[in-house]
Parts: sequence; C-alpha cells; structure tokens
Amino acid sequence: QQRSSNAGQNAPTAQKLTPMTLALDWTPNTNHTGIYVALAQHWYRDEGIDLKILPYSSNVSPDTLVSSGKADVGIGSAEGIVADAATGQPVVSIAAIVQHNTSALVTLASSGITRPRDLDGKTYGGFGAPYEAAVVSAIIKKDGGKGVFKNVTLDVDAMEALKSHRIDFVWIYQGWEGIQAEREGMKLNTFYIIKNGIPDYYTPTIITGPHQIKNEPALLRRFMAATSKGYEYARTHVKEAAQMLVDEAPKGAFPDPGLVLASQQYLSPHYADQGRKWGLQDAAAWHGYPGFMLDAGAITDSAGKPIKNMNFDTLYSNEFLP
Amino acid sequence: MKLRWIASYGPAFVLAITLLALWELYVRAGLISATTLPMPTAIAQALFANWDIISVHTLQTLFETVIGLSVAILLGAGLAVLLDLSAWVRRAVYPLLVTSQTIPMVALAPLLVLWFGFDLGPKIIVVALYCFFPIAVACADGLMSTDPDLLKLLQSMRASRWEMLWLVRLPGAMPAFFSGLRIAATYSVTGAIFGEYVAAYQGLGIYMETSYNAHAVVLVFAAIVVTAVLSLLLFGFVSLIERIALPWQQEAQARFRLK
Amino acid sequence: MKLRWIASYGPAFVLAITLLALWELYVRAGLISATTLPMPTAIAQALFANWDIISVHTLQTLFETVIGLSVAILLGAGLAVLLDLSAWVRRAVYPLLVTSQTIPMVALAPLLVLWFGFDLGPKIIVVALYCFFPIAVACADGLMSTDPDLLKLLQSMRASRWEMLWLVRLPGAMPAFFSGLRIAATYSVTGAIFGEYVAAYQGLGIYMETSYNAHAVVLVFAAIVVTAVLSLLLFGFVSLIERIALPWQQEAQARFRLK
Amino acid sequence: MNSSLKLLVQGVSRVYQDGPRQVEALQPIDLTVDQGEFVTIIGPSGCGKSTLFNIIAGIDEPSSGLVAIDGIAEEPRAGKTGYMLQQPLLLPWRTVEENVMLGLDVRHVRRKEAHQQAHELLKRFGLSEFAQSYPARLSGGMKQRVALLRTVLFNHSFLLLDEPFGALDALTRLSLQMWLLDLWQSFHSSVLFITHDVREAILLSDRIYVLSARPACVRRIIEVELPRPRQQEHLALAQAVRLEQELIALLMKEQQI
Amino acid sequence: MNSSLKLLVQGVSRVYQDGPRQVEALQPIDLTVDQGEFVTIIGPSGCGKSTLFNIIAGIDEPSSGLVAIDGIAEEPRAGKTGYMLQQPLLLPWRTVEENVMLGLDVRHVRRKEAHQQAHELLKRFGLSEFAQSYPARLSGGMKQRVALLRTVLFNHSFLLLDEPFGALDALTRLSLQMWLLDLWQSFHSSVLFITHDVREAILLSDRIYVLSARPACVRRIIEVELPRPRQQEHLALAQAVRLEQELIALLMKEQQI
Ligand SMILES: Nc1ncnc2c1ncn2[C@@H]1O[C@H](COP(=O)(O)OP(=O)(O)OP(=O)(O)O)[C@@H](O)[C@H]1O
Ligand SMILES: Nc1ncnc2c1ncn2[C@@H]1O[C@H](COP(=O)(O)OP(=O)(O)OP(=O)(O)O)[C@@H](O)[C@H]1O
Ligand SMILES: Cc1ncc(C[n+]2csc(CCO)c2C)c(N)n1
Ligand SMILES: [Mg+2]
Ligand SMILES: [Mg+2]
Repeated sequence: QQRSSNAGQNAPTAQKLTPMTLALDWTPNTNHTGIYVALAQHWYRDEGIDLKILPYSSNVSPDTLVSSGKADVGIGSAEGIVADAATGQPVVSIAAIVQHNTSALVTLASSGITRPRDLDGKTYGGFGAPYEAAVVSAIIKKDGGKGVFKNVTLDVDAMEALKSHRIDFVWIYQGWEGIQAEREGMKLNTFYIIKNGIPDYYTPTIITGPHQIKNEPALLRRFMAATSKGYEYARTHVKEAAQMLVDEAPKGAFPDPGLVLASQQYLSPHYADQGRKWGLQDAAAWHGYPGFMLDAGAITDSAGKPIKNMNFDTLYSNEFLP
Repeated sequence: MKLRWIASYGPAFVLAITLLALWELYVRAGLISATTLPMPTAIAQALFANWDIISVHTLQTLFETVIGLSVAILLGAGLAVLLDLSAWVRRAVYPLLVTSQTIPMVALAPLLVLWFGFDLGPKIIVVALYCFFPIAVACADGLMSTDPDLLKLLQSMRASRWEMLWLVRLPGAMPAFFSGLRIAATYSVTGAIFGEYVAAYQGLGIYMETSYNAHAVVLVFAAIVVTAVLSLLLFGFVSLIERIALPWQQEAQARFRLK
Repeated sequence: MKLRWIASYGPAFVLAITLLALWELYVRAGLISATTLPMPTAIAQALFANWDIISVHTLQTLFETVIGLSVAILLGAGLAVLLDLSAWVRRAVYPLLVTSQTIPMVALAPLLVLWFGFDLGPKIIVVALYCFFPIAVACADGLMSTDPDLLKLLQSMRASRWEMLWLVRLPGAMPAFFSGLRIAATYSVTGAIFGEYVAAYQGLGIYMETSYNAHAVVLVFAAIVVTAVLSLLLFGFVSLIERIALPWQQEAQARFRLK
Repeated sequence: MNSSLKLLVQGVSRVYQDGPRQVEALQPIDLTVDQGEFVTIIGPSGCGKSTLFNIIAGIDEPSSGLVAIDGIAEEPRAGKTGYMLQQPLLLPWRTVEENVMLGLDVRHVRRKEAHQQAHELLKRFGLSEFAQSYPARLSGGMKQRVALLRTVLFNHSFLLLDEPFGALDALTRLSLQMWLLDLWQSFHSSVLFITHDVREAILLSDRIYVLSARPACVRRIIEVELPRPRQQEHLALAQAVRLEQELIALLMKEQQI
Repeated sequence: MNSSLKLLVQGVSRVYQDGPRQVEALQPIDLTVDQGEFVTIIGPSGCGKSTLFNIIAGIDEPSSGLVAIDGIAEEPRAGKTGYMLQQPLLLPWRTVEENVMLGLDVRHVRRKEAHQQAHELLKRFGLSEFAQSYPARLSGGMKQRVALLRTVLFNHSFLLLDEPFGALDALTRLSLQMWLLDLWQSFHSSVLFITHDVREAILLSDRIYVLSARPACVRRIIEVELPRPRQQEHLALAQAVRLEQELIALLMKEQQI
C-alpha cells in the first residue's frame, strides 16, 4: 500500500524525530481512534514526530499536564478549557474531535427516573471536574427542577457504580459508554445534554498550551496534519480503524473488541459533518455554551469567585489544521 | 515541668520555621512558579480565608478517622489476644496478617466503594486496615513478652488462665499497646483521606481532589497542612492518654533517665 | 533445620487454603457476582493466561521498588546518623520526620508527577518517602540504645568518636536496622504501585488501573496477588540477608530459645 | 507416711525434651522438710534446683516419683506453697502494697480485707513508708523484701525460696539474711531454700542438701547444729568454719565452669 | 611525689549536677596504689566507688583534687589503665578472640599481631577452646574471664576492676578469685579492685580502703597481712576471721537499705 507523504517534508531519519507527548482524558476509546490510526500508519513518524501517548491517570488531568508543559498536547473538552482559563491555567483547543456533543446524563431504566427534573435529590457520580455541578444543575433546572443533587467524585468506573446502585446517574459519551451499555444489555434512560437546553459545544477536543503554540507552531501543524489524516481515515474505514485502535492501544485495554467496532460504527459519522473537514471549530459554538455557563455563574476562579466575562476567541484555534 | 516540655520542642520549631522561610524565598525568587508550588504565606492565607469550608471537611475527616481508629483498636487488640492464644494460631494467622499489609490499598479501594458505597463504610474500612496492624503486632508482642517466670509465679498461686491475662499480661502489654496505637494514630488521618479520595461527598480528601481539579493548588496545600496538624494532634492525644492511664510508666522512665 | 523451617509455615498455609476455599465456595454459591469478586481459581487462571504481560509489568515494578528501597536505605541510615549526632539535632529533626509521615501521599502524588514527570522519578520518591521512616527510626534507636557503659569502656581506651561509631555503635545497630528494613521492604512494593497508579507507562499499578477500566476485575486481583507475593519475597530476602550478615544474632537467638 | 512432714519428695526425676535431645535434669531425688524446719539446697549452677522447685510448686510434673505436701500426694499442688522465684518479679504498675496483695487477689479475698492484711504486714516488717510507691522507686534489696512479703502473704506455712538474695550485693545480703530469719520465726514457716553461697546456707539452715552437677542427685545431707537464734558471729565458730571448708571442697568438685 | 607510686589520688571530690539538684558523690579522697600492689575498695552500694574509678580512668573529671598515674598528673589519663566495668560488656558480634583484641584495635595494632597476642593470652589462661565462639555461647563466669583478658591485653600494668565478680554465683566466684590472683601474679600488675564482699577483699588484697556511705570518704585503711600466695583456706585463719568481723561491723553501720 502506497503511503502519501506531505510535499516538502521528506521522510526524516529516525534520529531527527521530535518527541511529543499526548495526555489522554480517559482510557483509550474511540474518541482517540484517529490518533491510534496515525500511529499505526506511521503518519506521525512521517511528519518527523515520535509521539508518545501518556497513560490515562485519574489523578492528573490532561489540562494540567498540558498547561504545565508536561505534555505537548492532550484531549480535553470545551467546558474544561473554559474552567482552565478561569483559573489561570490556559489551554487552547486546536481541533474538535467530534463535531457535535454526544454526551448525556444516563440513569438505569429500572430507576424510574424518566426526565431530568427527577434527578433532584439523587446522587451523581462525577469525574471530579469543577464544572460538572453547574452543567448538571442547569439541565435539571431547565426541566423545572430545583437543580439540587448529591455529588460524589468517583475514582471508580462510573458505569460499574451505576450498576451497583451506589449512584443514580452519570455523565457519559454515548459513543463509548452508551454503546457499551447497549452491548451489555443494560437498559438506560438517556438525557442528551444538547437536547435538554444546553447549547451545543465541542467535546472532546484536542488541546495544547499557549507556550507550545508560541514556541513550536510548526511542530503542532505537523502533528495536526497526521492526526487529521488519522481521523479522516477513521471516518471512512470504520473496521480497519477500529482494528488499529485495538492493536495500538496497550494490551488488555479492550477485553471486548466487539465494543470497539460497534462504538466506531456509531462514532465515525460523528467525527465531522458531511462534506466538512474534520476538526474545524466555529465561533458560534465557542460563544454559545461558554456564554451560557458564564451567565449561569458556573465559572469560578481558583479562589471560588464567579467570573463574569472572558475572551472566548482565545480558547480555540483552527490555524493548525491542515 | 510543662515549660521544660514546651522548650524541648524549641529546636524543631526553629528548624521548621527556617525551612518554611527558605521555601518562601525560593518561590518568591521565581525559581518555581507559584501555581506549581504555592508559598507558605499564601497557603496560610488561603487556609484562613477558606476556613469555613475547610472546617466542615475537617470535621468529617476527623469523624471518619476516630471511628476507623476505634475499629482498628478493637480489631487489633482482638487479634493480639488471638495471636497470643497459642503458638499454632500464631503461626497460622501472623503470616496472613503480614500479607494483608502487602495488598495495595489503591487497588482495593475502588472495590471497597463498589461493595460498601460512598458513606462511612469504605473510609472506616480503609482506616481500620491501615491501623489495625501496628496495634495488633505491638499488642501481641506486649502480651508475649510477659516474663515467663511471672506466669510461673501465678501458676504456683493456682491462678486461672483468665486471671493471668487480667492481672499480669494485659496490664504489662499496655505500654506496647500504646506505642502501637501512637503509630496507628499517625497514619490514621492519611488513611481516611485516602478513603475519601476514592469516592466521598465530603471530607478533606474530596476537598483536595476538587481543589486540585479547580487548579487551586494552594487549597490542596492548605488541606495537607490541616491533615498534618490533625495527625500530630491525634498523636499527642494518644501520648496524653498514655501518661494519664499509665502513671507508673512515667516513674519508671524518670528513674531510667536519672541513671 | 530447613525442613523444620518449612513445617513452621504449615499452619499459615492450611489457614490460607481454607480461606481461599471458603471464598471460592461463597462466589460459586452465587452469594456475590463473579464480576464483582472473582473466584480464586479464576484469578489463578487469569494470572497464568496473562503471565507474559504481567511479568513485564512485574519487572518494572520490582525495578522501581529496588531502586526506591535503596534510596530509602541511604536516606534512612543517613538520617539515623544525623539524629544520633546530638540531642539537639534529634529534637529538631525528629518531629519533622514524624510530620513528614502525616502528609497524605494521595494528595502529593499528582504534584510529584507534575514536578518530576512520568518516568522513574516520582515512583522512586514515593517508595523512598514510604520506606525511609521505619529505617531511620529503627536505626537511630539502634544507635542510641548502645550500652553507655560500653562507650565508657571505649573512652577509657582513648577511642575516638569515630572509632566508637565504627567498632561499637554501628555493628550494634545492625539488628535494629534490619528490623526497620524488613518493615520497609513489606511496604515498598505497595509504594511503587501507588506511584504507578498516579501515572506511568508500565508497571503493576498501571496494569491494575487499565484492567480495572477494562472491567477485568479478575486481572486486578491477579495483579494484587503478584504484589503480595513480591512483597513477601522481598521480606524473605531481607531476612535471608540478615541471617547471612549477622551470624552471631542467630546464635544469640538459638541460645535464647534453649533457655 | 510421716504426718509431721511438711514436704516429702520421693524418687522424683525429670527429663526435658529439647527438640530431638533428651535432657536429664534430675536423677531420682529423695528429700524431706519437717514442720517449721529450714532446709537448704545447694548445688552448682544449672544442676536442676529450679526444676525441683517447679515440681514441688505444682508448675511442672515429675517424670517419675512422688511429691506430698502435708502428707497429701494428690494433685493439684499449686497454691499450697509460697513460691519465690530467682527475680523479685514485682508488677511495675502496682504499688508496693498492691504487689504484696497479689496473692490475695488471685485467691479472690475481698479488696478491703486484702488491703488491711497487706498494710499490717508492711508495717510489721518496716516497709509501710513505701506502701504507696511504685517498684521502680525501690532499690534491689527493697524489692526482694517486698517480694518476700508477697510470698509470705500468699502462703506462710510453706515457703519455697529460690536464691532470693543471689542478685544482691554482699552487704545488702547480710542484712536481708537476718531479716528473713526474723520473718521465718514470726510465722513458724517451713522453708525450702536454694543458694549458691555456702556461708548463707550454714547461717540459715537446720539441714543442707548438697546436689551434684546435672543431672542432680543428692551428694550429701548435712545437719547444721549451730545454736538458734542465729547470729552473724556464729559463722566464726570452729564448727561452722569446718562445715564451710567441707562444703566448699565438696562443691568445687561438682563445679564445671 | 613518690615515684614508686602507680597511682596517687589526692583530695579528689566530685559533685554531680542532677537537674537543679547538686549530688555530692565523693568527698575529698586520698588514696594510693604502689607498684605491683593489690588494693581493694569496699563500701556500701551507691557510695561513689564507680565515680572514683571513672575519674581515675579519665572518663570523668574530678570537681577538685589531683590524680597521678606513674607520677604524671597531666591529662589525658585515658588509655593508661585497663578498666573493667561492672558488666562483662562483650560485643556479641565479635568472637571471643576478637573481643579480647578490642583494645588492640583501638590502639591500631596490626591485625595479625593482635590476633597472635590474643591467641597466646587465651591459650595461657585456658580459654583457647572458646576462641572462635560468640559470647552468647558462654556462661556468666566465662564471660567475666574473657572481659578480664581483654582488659589485661589492653593494659596489664594497671588494672581497675569494678566489682568483676558481683554478678556471679558464689561458687563460680570462688574459682574466678583464684584465677585472678594467678593473672595478677603473672603480669606483676598493679590492681585497684572494687567489691562488696568482705571475704573477697580479704582473700585478694594487700590493702583495703573502707568507704563511707555517699558522699564517700575513707573510713578506714586496713593492711591485710596474710601470707602470699593466698589460698581459700587462709580465710579460716584467726587473723582473717577477726578482720572479717571488723569489716562487717564497720560496713553494717554505713549500710542504709
Ligand atoms: N524447658 C526446658 N527444656 C530443656 N532443658 C531445660 C528446660 N528448663 C531447664 N532446662 C535445663 O535443665 C537444667 C537445669 O535447669 P535449672 O534451671 O533447674 O537449674 P538450676 O540448678 O536452677 O540453675 P541456676 O543455679 O543457674 O538457677 C539446665 O541445664 C537447663 O538448661
Ligand atoms: N551522672 C550522674 N548524675 C547524677 N548523679 C549520679 C550520676 N552518676 C552517679 N550518680 C550518683 O552518684 C552516686 C554514686 O554513684 P556510683 O555509681 O559511683 O556508686 P557505686 O559506689 O559505684 O555504687 P554500686 O556499688 O551500686 O556500683 C549514686 O548515688 C548515683 O545515683
Ligand atoms: C469515554 C469517556 N467517558 C467519560 C469521560 C468523562 N467526561 C469528560 S468530559 C465529559 C462530557 C462533557 O464534556 C465526560 C463525560 C471521558 N472523558 N471519556
Ligand atoms: Mg535456678
Ligand atoms: Mg558501681
């Protein structure tokens, strides 16, 4: 199979590879497929990059690693980026991995919770991000509830906790946990975020830091060139891409490869809208949701004081996309 | 007496202040970013400014610690008496106790949460698992180090096994028990915080995690300070109880010092 | 001799097997779901089936443990000699060492990762922080418990301070050092795993986390088993070294047993 | 069986199992103590004296032979003697008075009564000043006195004293010897006493059993015919000096260091 | 200054500071040891005997007064005496031979030579059989012998022996006394010896200093005019018996238990 190589960039020899690190937001899943595809196809190497994927750690967020320079790039989300900006650890989104928000709050179907306002007084199992409470609360209020619930930060698998009835609802990506639940025959009630009064926004996204942008813009471009190729490939070669994810990820990460395929089948069409390049971000999305969050008083600085305004245009950039 | 006791901590105090000052200067000089490592003064400020919230979490953690430690005392003392029953039991149980200490809590904690929920349960279990071992070992050592001649003496008086335990062995094991308890107390708060870190509604552990996620490293440090102080207070409290409960120990030590 | 030594572990073995059998039956009887708590046989099977992967992680963890423990030995012994220098130093440093043990590692670990990256650094630091304390305390106790009359004897021979340390105090502190080291060794593997859990490319800690996220609880348990075995082996290894390094200790104990 | 005998030991032997090895600690031994008699056992270190005492006190069982106290050979013997071991064995968490009461506690004597008895005894033997002190405060000689009083309070009719003065310095020892004789006479006790010190044996005893090296057997029985009440000066009597030389010669032969 | 004196102690006193309290351990004391003389100090427990020894050995300084060894009063005194403390203080990790060598190690004598000297000494005094044993194996009497040999090997010209037989049983003590006399005579050592045992003092010494209770002062100086070499039997001589009674009477007055 003939590999395409970028014009003007001759395949560098092994010694000249620039090391790069990428911090994951979760254990490997189909949100990350494009990256693993590019790895499998040696597209990063072709760009002169030796990419190392840092293993996911529930103790250190990718935002922190990126803004502190311990990682060059990472996987984040719009609300995380807004919160980072508020607390003085700015990161920048340089590509939307999925074009529309597919995240949702879910409950067990057997719980009898059928609409968001029923979540009042229930227990939410979160992943410890500072913005969760605000978003969840807003959703409940939109449906006429009080927006009051119990918040537990879990260091354990949220779906396991849900199954064990220790918590009532969690926040997931439909394309991963949603599909996983379907395959396991778990019956869920799903409240999509964007169908419940929250403006659409990008999640997950690829992030980097202002330092990296200032110092290594060319490297970031090369990185995005390969990454973009990976996701474009994943849009069209569902099966192969899923297999590459399984092969490239650490051994044992996917005890059920069938899940990867099913998830990939769901997610590939969501990577980008028909006819649009992968990764592009619109100003509208970057104003709608963050504006809503600011208005709701959900964004606070590190001392806990609400922030009232913010320049959203510095939070994202399309300039590194090929 | 009291004054001399306070004075004896003088050097530690001086050294601590010196180290803190160096730290402050290091950060102020810009050798490390204040968001990575906040200055001591900033930590103190943050601690005072957020004391209303922190105090609530502190009380929760203290509550868990005290309950967990109580369970550990019961468990530890019970195991000590069990270990003491016979050499056979000892040889059977002791290696398993040591093994229990080699199980990484970090892997067990999530399972504990799934099995026992987010309430007090798992935290108490974690604290108890952390703390029972030094108590059991010290206490068993104390029981077993009873002078065998003393037991002979009681046997010659026709004392029952129970009377030997009650009159001679348990009182003799008290100093060992307290030194085990002191170690356990030092580690107990850390245990509770670890338990909270895995999943909790409230407590210093969860406060650290949320502060950390909100990039408020200074608050994480404030919570660390509270943890350390809490641990040291607990340590001191155990020592105080020991002084009150074992007045004779006091004299024996004073005598020893004189020599 | 050897045979008797093995036989002495018989009871522990029997008890362990019994407990495992009960556990197996409990799960088989369906009292708890096998995905929540896998059966011992399933764990053993998984361990063998995945040994190729697990062994790689195990080596990594062992490597970190050994380096961390070595650092802890140097640090602990160094601190012991420091503590031994004078009562003043002791009063200044000792409380700070105790305080260092009250800092919750769980809060410190993410910071360590930020400060020192993903490689060996943070793991070695975590292991060293876990382990230096028992070594330092035991070793300092050993140094300080030298019979003052023995020091008088050497003084009467006009021995220098250095000769006293070298001829009398250090050799006399060796048994205490080893008992501190044995405790440290027991906890060291857990420390390394904790360090890995926070962030690592390889090692049993990260393997546990990945397995856990992949809902392969049985592999988590397999890794726990490996951890426990590793810790016990390290414990045994230290005991072995002690036997070889301190033959006189042996005799003193044998004599004691006879009495 | 002679009913005036306080203690009758007949053919008592003891073999220890030390791992695979058999340690013979006592060869068959015969020994008697009359009512009110002061009998001393003397023998080289490790010959089996404490072993014999343990058997008499009911802590240990003989491998063969018979032990009868007050003519009763049936079990249990425990509780029938006031046994004092080689060390004082005071409980550091009990005051002197409470230590003296220990035996009464084991016997479930009511606390108030026990206190009173202990108090009286301490007063009578000049220790009431220390009644409320902890043992850590006491000198070695003091501790031995307290231990002796504890033994006497538990059972003064028959005392087994295992080298009670062995750890004391020579001078303290002298004064305690006289104190013991005083105690013995006030209570009309029967005493079986162990010592390594030939002069101590002569000063205190009515009769001396000389034991051989391990496994112990009785080498010689010596009647001490010095006047009572004994004085330190009696040791200078020609008879005592002769006895002393004889005993030392006998024991030096047994001694292997 | 008399140059034939091994030791001259003149007006030596010592006051301890125990917290706020002043403890007077020694009143001004005068004492001498001639070349080759065996001098014994006897006195009640805690009177200050070890304190005096520490001062002579150069471990402690007197509060007032002068100490001269071989006529030299200048510092340091450490290293000029073979000091044996109350316990054997053997190092459990060294074999008997290595323990005997300890003093030579401190003096940086070459290893081979040290080994040879230790070996010879052990052989001469009948301990070569135990040369390679660890101390844990030895009986109490054995340990004291080894400790004595270590002291002698470090410095045999002047021995300070602080109650070397205090912890031994009466029989073992008898044989070690004769062994010590043998050692003393082979090396022509000067010896200053502490004991609580009046008979031991009489058996061994040329001269006896009797000290008072704390703070110690010299109560009496007694010349022992028994024939040399001494025998156990000499103690039965009328002269010895009279001395004994006299000493006991003297000491009993000082003794407060
Ligand atoms: N439980 C035991 N097992 C094996 N041997 C023992 C045991 N107890 C004592 N012995 C041995 O039996 C012998 C006699 O011991 P015992 O204590 O009766 O001697 P003793 O005459 O009291 O000595 P001492 O004068 O030192 O007190 C010793 O050699 C001892 O080692
Ligand atoms: N460092 C010290 N500080 C205060 N007092 C001390 C100190 N050392 C000894 N003493 C006191 O000085 C007195 C004499 O002690 P020393 O050890 O010289 O007596 P001793 O005659 O050797 O007694 P023994 O016969 O018991 O060995 C004792 O009362 C002791 O308590
Ligand atoms: C597979 C996967 N599942 C859950 C999360 C946690 N998470 C982080 S942000 C977000 C939604 C809102 O942006 C969610 C659910 C994740 N990162 N990846
Ligand atoms: Mg005995
Ligand atoms: Mg002394």
